[in-house]
Amino acid sequence: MEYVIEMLNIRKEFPGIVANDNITIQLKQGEIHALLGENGAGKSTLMNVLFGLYQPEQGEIRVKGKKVNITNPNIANDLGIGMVHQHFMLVEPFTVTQNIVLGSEPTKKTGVINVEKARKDIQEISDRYGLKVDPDAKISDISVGMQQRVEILKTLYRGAEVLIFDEPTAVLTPQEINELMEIMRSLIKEGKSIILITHKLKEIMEVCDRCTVIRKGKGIGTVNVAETNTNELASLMVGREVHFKTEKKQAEPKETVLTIENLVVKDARKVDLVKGLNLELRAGEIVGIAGVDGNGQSELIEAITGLRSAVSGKIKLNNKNITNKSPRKVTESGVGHIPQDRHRFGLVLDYSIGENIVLQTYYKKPYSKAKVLNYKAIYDQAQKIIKEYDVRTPSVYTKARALSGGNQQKAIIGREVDRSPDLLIAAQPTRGLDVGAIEFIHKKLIEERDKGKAILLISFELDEIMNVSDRIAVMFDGKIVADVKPEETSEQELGLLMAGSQVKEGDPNAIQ
Amino acid sequence: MIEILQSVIPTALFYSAPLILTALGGVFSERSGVVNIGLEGLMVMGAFLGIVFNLTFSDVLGAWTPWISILVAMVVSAIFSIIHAVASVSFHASQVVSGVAINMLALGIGVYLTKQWYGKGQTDMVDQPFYTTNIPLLSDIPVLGSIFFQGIYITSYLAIILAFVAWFVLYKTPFGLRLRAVGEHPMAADTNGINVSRMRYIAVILSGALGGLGGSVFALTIASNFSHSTIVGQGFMALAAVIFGKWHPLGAMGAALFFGFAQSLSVIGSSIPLLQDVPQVFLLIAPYVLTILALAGFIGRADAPRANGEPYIKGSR
Amino acid sequence: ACGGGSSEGDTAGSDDNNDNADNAASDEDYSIAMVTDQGGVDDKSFNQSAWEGIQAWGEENDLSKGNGFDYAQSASQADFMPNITRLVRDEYNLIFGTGFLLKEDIQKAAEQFPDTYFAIVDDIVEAPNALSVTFKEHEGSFLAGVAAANKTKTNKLGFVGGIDSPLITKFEAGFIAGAKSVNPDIEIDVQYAETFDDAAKGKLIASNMYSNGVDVIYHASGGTGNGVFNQAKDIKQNDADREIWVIGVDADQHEEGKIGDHNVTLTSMVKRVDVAVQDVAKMLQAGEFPGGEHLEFGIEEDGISIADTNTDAFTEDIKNAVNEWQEKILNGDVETPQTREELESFLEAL
Amino acid sequence: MPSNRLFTLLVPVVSVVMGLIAGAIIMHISGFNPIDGYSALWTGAFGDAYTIGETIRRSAPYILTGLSIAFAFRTGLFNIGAEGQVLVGWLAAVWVGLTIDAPMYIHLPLAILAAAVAGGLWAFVPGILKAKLGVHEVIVTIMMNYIALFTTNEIIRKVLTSGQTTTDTIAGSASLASEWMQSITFYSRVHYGILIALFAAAIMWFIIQRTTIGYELKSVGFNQHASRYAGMNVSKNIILSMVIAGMFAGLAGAMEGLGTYGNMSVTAGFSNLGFDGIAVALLGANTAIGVVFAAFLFGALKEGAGEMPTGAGIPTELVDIIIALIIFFVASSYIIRWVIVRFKKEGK
Ligand SMILES: Nc1ncnc2c1ncn2[C@@H]1O[C@H](COP(=O)(O)OP(=O)(O)OP(=O)(O)O)[C@@H](O)[C@H]1O
Ligand SMILES: Nc1ncnc2c1ncn2[C@@H]1O[C@H](COP(=O)(O)OP(=O)(O)OP(=O)(O)O)[C@@H](O)[C@H]1O
Ligand SMILES: [Mg+2]
Ligand SMILES: [Mg+2]
Repeated sequence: MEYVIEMLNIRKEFPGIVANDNITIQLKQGEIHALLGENGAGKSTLMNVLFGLYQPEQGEIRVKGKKVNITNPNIANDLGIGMVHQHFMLVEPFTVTQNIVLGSEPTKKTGVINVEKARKDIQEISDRYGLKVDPDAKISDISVGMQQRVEILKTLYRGAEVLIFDEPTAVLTPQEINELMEIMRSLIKEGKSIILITHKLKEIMEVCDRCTVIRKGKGIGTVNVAETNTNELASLMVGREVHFKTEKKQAEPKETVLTIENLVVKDARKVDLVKGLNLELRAGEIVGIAGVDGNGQSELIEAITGLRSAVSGKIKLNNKNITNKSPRKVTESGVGHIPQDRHRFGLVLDYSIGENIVLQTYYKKPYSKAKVLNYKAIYDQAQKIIKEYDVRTPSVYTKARALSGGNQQKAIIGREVDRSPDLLIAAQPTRGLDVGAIEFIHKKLIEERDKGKAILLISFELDEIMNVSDRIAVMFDGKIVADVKPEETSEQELGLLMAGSQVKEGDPNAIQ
Repeated sequence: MIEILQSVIPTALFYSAPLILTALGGVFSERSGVVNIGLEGLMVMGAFLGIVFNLTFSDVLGAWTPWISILVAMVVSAIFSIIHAVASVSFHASQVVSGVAINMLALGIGVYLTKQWYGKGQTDMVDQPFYTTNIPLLSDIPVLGSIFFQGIYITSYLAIILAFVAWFVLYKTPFGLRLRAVGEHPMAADTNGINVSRMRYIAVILSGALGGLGGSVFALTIASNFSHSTIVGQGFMALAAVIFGKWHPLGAMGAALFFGFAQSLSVIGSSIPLLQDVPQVFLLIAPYVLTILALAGFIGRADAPRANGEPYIKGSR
Repeated sequence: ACGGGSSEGDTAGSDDNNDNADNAASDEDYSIAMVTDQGGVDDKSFNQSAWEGIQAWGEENDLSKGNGFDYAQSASQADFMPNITRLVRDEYNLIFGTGFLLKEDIQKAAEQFPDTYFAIVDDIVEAPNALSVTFKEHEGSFLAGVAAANKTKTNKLGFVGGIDSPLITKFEAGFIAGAKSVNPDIEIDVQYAETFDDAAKGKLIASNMYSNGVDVIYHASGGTGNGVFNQAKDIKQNDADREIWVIGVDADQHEEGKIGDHNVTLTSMVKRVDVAVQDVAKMLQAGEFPGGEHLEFGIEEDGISIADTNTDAFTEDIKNAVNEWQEKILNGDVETPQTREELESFLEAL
Repeated sequence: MPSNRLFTLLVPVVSVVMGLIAGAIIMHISGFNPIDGYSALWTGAFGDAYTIGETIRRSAPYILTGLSIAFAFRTGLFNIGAEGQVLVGWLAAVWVGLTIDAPMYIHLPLAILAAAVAGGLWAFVPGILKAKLGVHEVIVTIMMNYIALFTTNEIIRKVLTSGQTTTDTIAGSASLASEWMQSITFYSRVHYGILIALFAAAIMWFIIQRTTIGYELKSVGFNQHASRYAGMNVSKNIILSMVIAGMFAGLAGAMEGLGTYGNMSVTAGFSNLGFDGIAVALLGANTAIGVVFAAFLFGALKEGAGEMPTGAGIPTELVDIIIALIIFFVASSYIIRWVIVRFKKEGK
C-alpha cells in the first residue's frame, strides 16, 4: 500500500503500567499525521518504540510494507526514520555542526573530522529546507527555536524520509511555531512524511492531514483533519467535552499590589535585558505579559522574586520595598511563583510529592517546630493539595520525578496558590500540558483573581494571554511598550507590538 | 635563575610524568561519564606489574626490559580496569563505590601476590629501570637545551606527547567527539546511534591502560621496587590534576606539571637564599597550599562533564 | 623507624608456611616473640634484623617458628596492642617491640601484664619487667661522617632524614660531627623528607643535592632512601666517571647501590638488632633478664658497625681513618653528640 | 516487585556472603585452607572478650569517618578530606587533654568538642571555597589532607613537645578510657568512644531525617536552583554540610586521641581512617544505621585479619581483597536485585 510506516497493535509495558495497549498508526507517504492524546497517554512511548529506543512487547512495525525489527536508533536511521525528541537530544557544550554530525562524522584521510565538509553539507540541507542555523555556535548559546532546527537538521543529515516530531511547539514562540509550520510544509514538498505530536489542536487543524487519537494507552481511532474540528478532537482525546474559552466575570481591580519603577536587570552575561521597566498590578486582576522570548521576561521575574539582583530601579509590593531582597523575604512578603522551568526551579525531583509541597513553608509551623519536621502535618497538607488540585500520583510519598509533567505542574500550582500570596507570578504555567489540564489551570488562576489576588501571567501563547488576562502588557526590548485590553486588541496587533512596531518615534530600538 | 630552572624543570618533569599519564586516563574515563577514583588502584596495579615483570624478565630482555615492562603493566592494568567498567557501566553501580573498591582491590592483590611470590612484603630493586638521557641535538641548544633536554627521562616526554595525542583524539576525531558526547548527554548520543556502553568501556579501559602506565613509570623511574607504600596518594593527586585541569588533557598535564614544579620548588627552596630561613613545614605544605590558592584565585569553577557519575540506563529520564 | 631499602639475599621469607616442624622443645624452654612496626619482618631493616636474631637464637635452641618463637606483623599503629596482647596470651616469656612507634604500647602492656617480660627496641620504657634496648646510632653515623669526609672531593655532603625526630637527629648529629671532625670546612646539607616511604621526595632531594655539588649523601629515611639510591644510580649510569656516593643505613645497603659494574654505596651504618636481640635472649635464658634497665648497644657491644663491602670505594685509607676514629670513640677520647644542642657544643669545641 | 526494604537488607548480606565465598576461592587457589583462614579471622575478631573489645574499639572511628563521608554525600558533596580532619581533630583533642586542668565533667567534653571544632574548621575551607568560588571540593580536601599531615607533625614536635615524636599522655580527666570496660575485656583498649560514635550516628539520622536543617541540606544537594527558589541559602548550606561532616571526622580523631592512644605521634603517612571511611559510608548506603553496621563489619574484618598470618599463614591483605569484593558486590546491587527478582519469579 501507500503506507510508509505502519505500527500495528503495538503493546508496550512499563513496570506497573501499560503505556501502549494495542495501538495502531499508519502513516501515508507525504502526509503530516498528528498523534494526539492527553499527558501520559503514551504518545512519546509509541514513537520511542518506532525509533528503536524501546522494544514493544507485542505488535508489528512495517516500513514500506516490509516487516522490520527496530532494536536500536541506528536501525531506525538506516530505515530513514528520524526523530525530534520532546526533550532535545543536544549536547550543550558542542557546536551546532558537531551535534549534527555526531555519530556519522565525515572524516579526512587522517581520521580527523572533516569540519569543512560537514559545514558544507549542513549548509546545503539548511538552504534546501529553509532551516537557518549558525553552524559554529554552541548549543548553549542559541535560542530554543534554533536548537529545534538543529534537531531537524540532524535527522535530515542522516537522510531521514520519515520525521517524528514529539511536541516540537511546546517550547517555541508563536513566530518560531510559524517558521516550523513552513519548514514542515517544505519537507512534505520534498517528499518526506511526518508524524507530529502536539497538544495544540489549532496546529493540527492548520498543517495536518490526518490525526490518530490515543487515550490512556489505547488507540481511539484516526480521523481526516478536513472532516473534523477542534471540539471533536478534544472530546475524542479527553473523553468528555472541553471548554476552550474559560468563563470569567469582568475584573474588579482594587488597590495596587505591585509597582515596578525604572527597573534595570542584567542577564548572566552581564548585558542589560530589562531596561528601565515600569509596571503596575492591582489586586483582583490578571495582567498578561506578552512578548517574544528573550525580551527580558525571565530576568523580570527573577528580579521580582529575588533570584537575580536588580541594577537599579524599584520593586514595591503592597507599598513595601522588596527590591533586591532575598527570595525568602520576597516569598514571605506575599509573592507566589510558578516558575517557567519546573524541573530546574519548581521541584526537587528526588523529594517526594509531600516534601515538595512544603518547599516554601517547611520551616514554618505546623510543618516544623524548633527545626524538627512534622511529617504528619506535611503529608496531610500534601494529601489536601493533591485532592484539591487533582494531582494524579500513586501516593504523597512518590518521588516528584515519577510524575508526568502535567501532574508536576498541578502540584506546583497547588503549592503556590494554597499559600494564598497577594501576588502570584505564573510563568508559562501550561507549557506542554494537554487541553484538559490547561483548562483546569486557567480556571484556578481566575478563581484566585476573583479572591482578590494580583496575578502576573507570562506566556508565549497569545491564545492563553488573550483568554486569561484582564490586561495585556506587551514587553519588548526590556520595556513595557504597550498596555492593552484583550477585548480591544487582536492577535495581529499584539504580534506587531511584540515585534517592536508602534514604538515611540526616535527610539533607536524601533523595528530594524 | 637559569640555574634554578635547570634544577627545577628536569626534576619537576620526572615527578610529573606518572601523574600526567594517570590523569590522562582519568580524563578519558570522566569525559565519557565514568567517575574514576580508582586511579590510585590502577597506579598500584601498574607499579606492581611493572616491577614484577621487570624482575622476572630482565635477564632475558636486557635493555628492552623497562619498555616491555611498562607495556605489560599497561595491558594488564587495562584488563584489570574492566572490573570497574563492568560494575559501573553494565551493573549501573555507583562509580564512586566501584572506584573505592578498585583501590582496595589493587593494593590487596599487589601486596598479597608479592608475599605469595617473593615471601616478603616488598620486592627487590629492579636491575633495569629507566635512566635519564640527554636528547641528541636538542640538548645542545644553548640555555633551553640544558633546561629541557638534559638529564630527562624519555618517559617524561612520552607523557607530554601522550597528552597532546589525547587532546588530538578527544577533540579532533570522531571517536573523541562521541566519547565526549557520551559523557555530556548519553541519551543524545544513544539516539544518534552511538553505543554508550561500548564507548564507556573503551574509556575506562583506556584509563586502566594509562593508569597502569603511570604506575609502572613511577615504579621504574622513581621507586625501583614495589611494596604497599610505593603508591601512596599519587593516584589521588592525579585525580586532583584531572579536575584542576578541567577535564582537559592539556589542562590535566598542566596541573600535573604544576604539582611537580611545586614539589620540586619546595625541595629546592631550602637552597634558594630568599627561602632559606622559611621554616621547613611551610615549604612542605607549600605545594598543596599553592594548589588551593591557584584554584581559588584564578582557576575557579570547573564544570564536570554533565553526565559524569551517572550510570546510563536506557529508557529512563 | 628508619628502614633501608630492599636488597637481595632475603632470609626471612622462606619459612612462613611451615610452622609444624616438630622439634620437641624441652619443658623448661623459654619462648620469645616480637611485634613488628609497619615495616614488617622483611623490611631489610631493624624489624628484619630483629627477626633474624630471634630465628638464630631459636635455631640454636632447636625451636621452630610458632613453637618457641614467633612474630606478629602490624599493618598499622592500631595493630600494635592487639598483637602484643595476643602474644601475651599465647604465653611467650619475652616480647620484643621493634621500633619507637611501639613505645607507648609496650609501656602499657608491661604495666598490664607484670608476669611477662618485654623489651622495646629503639626507645625507652619504664617498668620493672621491661627492658629498653637502644643503639648508639650517633657513633655509627659519626664514622659514616668520617668516611664521607674522606671520600668527598667537593667538600659538600648531604644528609637525608626521614621524619624529623629525636631518633633521626642522632644520625644527623653524629654524621655532621664525624665529617666536621675530619674537616671543619665541610658543608653539610640537611633535609628531611618528613616521610619514610616517599621515594619521589627522596629522589627530588637527592637530585637537588647532587646538582648543588654534594657528592656523598647519607640517608636515614627508609623507603624514601630508595629515591636517593635511584637518583645516584641514574647519575652514575649517565656518567660513569662521576664520583657520587650514598651511605646506607640500618642494614648493609650494598645491593641497592649496584649499577652495572659500579656501586654507589660507599658504606652503610649497620645496626645489629640481631646481635642485641640474641644477647637479651641469652640473658633471659640465664635467668638474668635486666628488667627495668636500659641497654645501649654501640660499637663496643657489636651493636653498631660500618660496612666495608664496597672495597673499591671504601678504600684502605678510608678504612684506616674510620678505624682511627673508632678507637677514639671506644677509648672515650671522642664523645659523639646525639642531639642538635650537643652537636653545637661539639662543633664549638673543635 | 519485592519491597525495597527487603532489598536494602538482602543486598549487603548477599554481598558479604559472596565476598567471603570469593575469598575462600582465592585462599584455596593460593594453597591455603579456607576453613582455617576463616576460623582464624573469626577468632581474631570475636574469639574472646579481648578481641571483641578490640573490634568494638576499632569500629568506633570507622563509624565516625563513615558518618562524615555519608553526611557529605547525602548533601551532594564528596569529602575525601576526612583523613585530614581526623588528624586535626586528634591533635586538638590531645592538645586540650594535655594543657587544660579541669574536672572530668568539663575537661572531657571540652576535649571532645575541640576535636569536633577542629575537624569542622578544617572542612570549612573546602566548604567555603566550594560555596563562594565553585572550587571542586575533591581537590581541596585532598590538598587539605597533606596540609593537615605536615602541620600536625610540626605542632607535635614544636609546640606540644620539644622535638619529640610523641606527646605526653593526656590527663585522666580528659580520657575516654574505661577501666571497667577494659577489665571485662582482658585489657583491650575498648573505651567509651563507641557510645559517642553511636550517639553521633543517631544525631546524623536525626539531622538528616527529622530536621529542617537536613531538609535544606538534602534539597541543596539534589537541586541548587530549586533550593534557591525556595528561599534557602545555598552557600550557607554547602558550608554547613562540609563543617558537620568535618566535625564527625574530627570526633574520629578524638576516639584515637582520647580513647585508644591517649596521645598523638608524629606520623609518616595517613591513618587511612578517612579513606576507609569512604568504603564504610558506601557500604552503609550513606545512611546512619547502615554506616554503623558497615563500620562493625569493617572493624571485625580488619581486626580479625591480624590473626590470619599467625593462625593460618595467610597474608592479611587477603582481607583487603575480600572487603574490596564485598564493596563491588554492594555497588553492583543492580545485578543482585536482578538475580533476586529472577529467583522470585521462577519460584512463583
Ligand atoms: N521510562 C519509563 N518508565 C516507567 N514508566 C514510563 C516510562 N516512560 C513512560 N512511562 C509511562 O508510560 C505512560 C506514557 O508516557 P508517555 O511519555 O508516552 O506519555 P505522552 O503521551 O508522551 O505524554 P506527554 O503528552 O506528557 O508527553 C506514562 O503514563 C508513564 O507512566
Ligand atoms: N524515572 C522515572 N520513574 C518512573 N516513571 C517515570 C520516570 N521518568 C519518567 N517517568 C514517567 O514518564 C512519564 C512521562 O514523563 P514526561 O516527563 O515525559 O512527562 P510529560 O508530561 O511529558 O512532562 P514534560 O513534557 O513536561 O516533561 C511520566 O508520566 C512518568 O510517570
Ligand atoms: Mg511525551
Ligand atoms: Mg509532555
